[in-house]
Amino acid sequence: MLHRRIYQFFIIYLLGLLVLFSVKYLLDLSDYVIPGLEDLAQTFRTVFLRYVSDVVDTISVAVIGQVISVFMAIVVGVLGRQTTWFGSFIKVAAYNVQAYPIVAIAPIIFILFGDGFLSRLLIAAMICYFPILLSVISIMSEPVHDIEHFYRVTGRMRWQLEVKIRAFENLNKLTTVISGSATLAMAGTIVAEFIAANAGIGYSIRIALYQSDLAKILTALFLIGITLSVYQGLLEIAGYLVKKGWASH
Amino acid sequence: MLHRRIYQFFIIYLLGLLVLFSVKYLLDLSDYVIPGLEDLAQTFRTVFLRYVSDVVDTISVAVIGQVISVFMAIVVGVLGRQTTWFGSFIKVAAYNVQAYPIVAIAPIIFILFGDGFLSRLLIAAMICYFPILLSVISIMSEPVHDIEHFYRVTGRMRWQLEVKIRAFENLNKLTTVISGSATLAMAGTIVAEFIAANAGIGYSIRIALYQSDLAKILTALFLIGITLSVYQGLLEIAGYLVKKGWASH
Amino acid sequence: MFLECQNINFRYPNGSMDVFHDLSFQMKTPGFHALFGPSGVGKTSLARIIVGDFNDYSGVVRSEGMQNLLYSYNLERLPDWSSVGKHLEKITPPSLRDRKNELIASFDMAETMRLRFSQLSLGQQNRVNLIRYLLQDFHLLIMDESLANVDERTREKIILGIKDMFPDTYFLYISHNVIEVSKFCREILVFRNSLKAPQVITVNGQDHKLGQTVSKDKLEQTMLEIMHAS
Amino acid sequence: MFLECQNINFRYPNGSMDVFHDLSFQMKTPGFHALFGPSGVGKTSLARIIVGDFNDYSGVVRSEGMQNLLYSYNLERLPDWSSVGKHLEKITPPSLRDRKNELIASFDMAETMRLRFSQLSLGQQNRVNLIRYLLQDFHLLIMDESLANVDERTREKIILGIKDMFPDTYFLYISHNVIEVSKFCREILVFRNSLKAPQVITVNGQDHKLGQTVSKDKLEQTMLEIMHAS
Amino acid sequence: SEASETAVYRLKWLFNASVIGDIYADVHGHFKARGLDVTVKEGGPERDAIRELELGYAAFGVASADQVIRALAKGSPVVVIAQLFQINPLQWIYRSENLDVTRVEDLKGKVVGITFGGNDETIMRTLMAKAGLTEKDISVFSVRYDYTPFYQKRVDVWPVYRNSQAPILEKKLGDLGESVAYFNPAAHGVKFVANSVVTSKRMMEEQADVVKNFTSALLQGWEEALELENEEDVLKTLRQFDKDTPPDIMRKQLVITRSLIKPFKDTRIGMIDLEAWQQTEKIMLEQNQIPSPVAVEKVIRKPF
Ligand SMILES: Nc1ncnc2c1ncn2[C@@H]1O[C@H](COP(=O)(O)OP(=O)(O)OP(=O)(O)O)[C@@H](O)[C@H]1O
Ligand SMILES: Nc1ncnc2c1ncn2[C@@H]1O[C@H](COP(=O)(O)OP(=O)(O)OP(=O)(O)O)[C@@H](O)[C@H]1O
Ligand SMILES: [Mg+2]
Ligand SMILES: [Mg+2]
Repeated sequence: MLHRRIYQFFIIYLLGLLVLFSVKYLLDLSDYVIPGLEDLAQTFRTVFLRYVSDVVDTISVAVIGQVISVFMAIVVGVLGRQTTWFGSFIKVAAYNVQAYPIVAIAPIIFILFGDGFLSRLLIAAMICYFPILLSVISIMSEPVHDIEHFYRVTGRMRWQLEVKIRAFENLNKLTTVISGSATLAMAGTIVAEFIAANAGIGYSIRIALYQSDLAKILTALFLIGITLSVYQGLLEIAGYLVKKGWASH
Repeated sequence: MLHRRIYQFFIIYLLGLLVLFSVKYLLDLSDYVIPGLEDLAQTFRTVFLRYVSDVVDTISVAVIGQVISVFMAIVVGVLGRQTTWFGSFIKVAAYNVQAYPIVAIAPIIFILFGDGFLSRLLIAAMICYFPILLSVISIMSEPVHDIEHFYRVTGRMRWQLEVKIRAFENLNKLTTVISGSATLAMAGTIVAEFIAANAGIGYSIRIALYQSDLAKILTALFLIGITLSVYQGLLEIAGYLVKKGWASH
Repeated sequence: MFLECQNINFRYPNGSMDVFHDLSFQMKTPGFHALFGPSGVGKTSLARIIVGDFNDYSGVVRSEGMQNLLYSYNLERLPDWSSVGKHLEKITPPSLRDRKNELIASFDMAETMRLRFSQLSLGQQNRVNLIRYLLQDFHLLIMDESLANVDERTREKIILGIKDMFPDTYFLYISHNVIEVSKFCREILVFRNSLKAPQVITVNGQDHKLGQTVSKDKLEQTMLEIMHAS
Repeated sequence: MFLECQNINFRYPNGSMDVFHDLSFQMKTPGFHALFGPSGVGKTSLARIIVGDFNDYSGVVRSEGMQNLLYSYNLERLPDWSSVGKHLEKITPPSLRDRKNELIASFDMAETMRLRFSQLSLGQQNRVNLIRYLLQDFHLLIMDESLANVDERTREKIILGIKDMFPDTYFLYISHNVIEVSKFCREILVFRNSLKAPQVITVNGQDHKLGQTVSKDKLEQTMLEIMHAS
Repeated sequence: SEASETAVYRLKWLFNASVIGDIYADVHGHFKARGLDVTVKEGGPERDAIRELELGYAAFGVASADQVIRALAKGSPVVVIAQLFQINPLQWIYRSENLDVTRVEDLKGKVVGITFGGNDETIMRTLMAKAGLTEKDISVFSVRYDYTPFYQKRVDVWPVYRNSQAPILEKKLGDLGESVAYFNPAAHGVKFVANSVVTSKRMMEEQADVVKNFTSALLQGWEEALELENEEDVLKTLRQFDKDTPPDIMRKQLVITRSLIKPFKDTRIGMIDLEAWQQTEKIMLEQNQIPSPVAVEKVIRKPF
């Protein structure tokens, strides 16, 4: 499963390069628009080690960001699952946070939280949490009648139990979405670094962009992709284990 | 439902302002850091009309972007639902697209698609599609045994039917996610405008940021929020009608 | 303690025909009663009207002295995250521990307690679901085909056990088995289609109890009465 | 055309006891046959082994001359996006149009055709599901409690109808009703628990058909045989 | 003394040659020598030193003149204590083979890159107004951060920072045999002040000596960083902070930075060009970027 993900990523990356190089040669674009293969290889060798450590830095923040996001999404999803005034209010609030482009509220975040680790983490989590939230809300607001009936009519239904039942019945969906959201945590962290940090691959990408160095960006994309494939694969394995552990004995 | 969303948005926005103003008066900050009420009102009056037309511009792109996203997500989700090599390949590809911060691949997009409407739409759709995709994949890869059994054992199962069954059984979840993704389409469009466009509210936000004009940004956020609440509310109503129309006679 | 329905009229919001037309009946003594009638006649609908699941009917449903009316049906499931034994433990008040073990034994379910719900056969699922309802505090329990997928011998044992353990409680047993209904139930509400008046006719059953013998003749007479009623 | 199982041994991957131990039987003539036995004994499991749903059993399942083995069960649902009538239309080959109408009539389902599946009563759901299987091309159809929630009178009509329409096909009917099984089935595989050998005993039923009369004595004898077997 | 004052110094942009003096002062202990414990923090597009001054996240910072003037217009208690760039590094690059912009009028009919909302827009508009050009005379291209449109020759003149991006572009084009030239607004009478060092009024009043010590340490750092004989050492220092710029480019960046910060031998680094500040304010007023005059000269504290 894991190594399949990795070599599939290789195929995709190579396909991407192929498209770029085709465009380059078809339109006869110069090396400064799209770098040549040699240039790319050269850049790759030069920045490889440094970028690897940047990506490691980024992924560690992403992991924390994802944990926070999942937590936030579950809290908000559980609160917002009800069709009550309060539930809908929470939902409107949660949706609004997402609607604002992060760059627009970044100044406000910096004002309120300073420019430390906290702001960065918050930005990463804000980008990542929403898709999980959508799924959590959609799952949490749909009753599983055949199971819930008993608890409801006997007055045993507590919100914890309701959440547990719906989560369990949709375990596959939840694990798919949560492991899929790794991607968003990574993207979120990179954006946060891009805006605010002075470390991580997002920061390196900003510099490369600033220097208009597409070869460096392609290298960064390669490293991000491969790291993510591994992380994603590991999460899927973890999700599989959770399902196995919870669902059967 | 719709007007509830709107006044709930007002409450949230006012709460946000309250926090900002509290910070302002507690720390005795100048209008430059956090604009005063007067300044805000003044800015509001000045830019209101212009920003309204910007937001209208943005939302119309967002609507198209969302339609494309939903379409993309469904296509990819349907292809990626299988546990085959191809399914997993599609998934890896789809996930990778998302992992890369849009700013990093924007130059490549501009090279491939020029910097007109198409690139903007693509960027908006790329930001919006992923969360829908996650839900679609998670729904599409889970069989509904009690319904599918018959079609499977009688050799009548086609992928269209499988997709139809799973979509129908999860109609609530799908409509929640799709109408929720309006938010993402809006955010995606604003980001695209921020990066690339010279129209739309994202573009206006960029200028306001250059000028460190928080009052303008707050005005923009207000208009974005209220427009989104309306759009979101309309989508929910549409979702409700779809459910009613498809599910009962 | 009694249960009474007066002139119930009911139609599903999107249905085209009345399910009930001026349906009335009374049930004044506790015991094991039945709802009987052809498939589609409205047994489930009436059950849900009685427990208050629907409220767009006209007429009066009165239940005096009954606070807890429970409705159980055969498609219910237990969550699969722990064994059915653990689930039963969890929903059993401490004072009913012994009752729980008694029920498990009388339902022939001792061996399946360590399994999860999804690992049970259909009839086992039916039984474990019914057990948990019997461990609740109730004055009336409606069993909507709750034992439909259990074999006859076990079913008999279960019904006799329940009657023995809960002599003063109301049960409404929905089943398609005439013999069973005639043999074990006290009053049998026989449903006819909504065009006939009255829509239900009450037939007295044999109310067979543990340790008694049943008169074959009387049983056949009850069955005949039911046949005629419907 | 025949169906045979030889020395089937089977245990669920996470089960602790064998469901089948050296189970063998043969079924050489087409007709309406039954699987009978207490709840939890393994009827459903055997059915699914026969149609090939499981493959971690030992022993041999042979079905000569039977290409299409279908398994249907009582919890199946039809999609709710159109009326059950439309669904039936859709899955009926043009050549079987008349058969479809015949079935709908014989199943007493004409009036419910314009409803959606979720608007049907349980017994109606059972029936419409069975109808669609009968419109398929099959040599063996297993009906796992497919009529469990239908009233006896309708059930009888249905069974007689099926036997009349499909004289040369194999049916395996899973039911908990001794009388019914004894009366309508040709061969009855009576299951005993996996510690007894042989695990199944074949009892011949009365194989009652449309227009025939049943001898009460013979029926009782069959029922007795079944009781003794299990 | 041992009891050192801690202070955060927030830069405007990323670590690169254009902030070498700031880094140099830190690395070579000029702050420490004056009893200050200064943390130099990178800037970025989303950073605003003036806000941080007010919020107390920073004690000193770098801000562009238009930022300062805007902040003043909104009542921010900001004070300018030194002007780093004597010549605004924001200029327009163009390919010199088929274009020669000696007068503003030469832009007529050309595709001109402008960052809407950015300083370059303000400057270009001022230039055009001076030369009597209107929007109809040129075609404006909305600039974003990547240079592809310029590479692809879809845009004729493109705004760049002369001392950071320009050498990179120049090299890229040079590799393929293309030569470039720059259009410098200052040469056409528009002096729009760029980066300067700022602090808060409160710092000025309550910790005047800290401000004084900071300023002199910083300017010493800049002086030394731009000394020709220190060049190798300076580049070495810079490489520790900026790992992405190739050495040859970095050297060019340094040379250009020197020419913008210390254009003449006798320029004292940090010197404030009051007239340029006033012109900047006037331009902003004319373009309605501020509602009324702010009298920028009142908040300027000459460093010496
Ligand atoms: N949601 C619904 N909408 C419309 N009609 C319905 C709905 N549910 C049930 N009906 C109809 O109401 C009638 C009574 O249904 P009900 O389920 O009460 O029957 P029942 O007596 O319980 O039958 P069974 O023995 O088959 O379970 C049926 O004819 C059915 O078609
Ligand atoms: N997935 C499973 N895992 C473990 N054990 C199982 C599983 N499914 C069924 N069993 C066990 O296997 C035995 C046979 O089950 P099966 O469903 O075949 O019984 P059945 O004869 O169909 O009973 P019923 O009449 O109640 O439907 C039961 O004792 C059951 O507990
Ligand atoms: Mg019913
Ligand atoms: Mg079974």
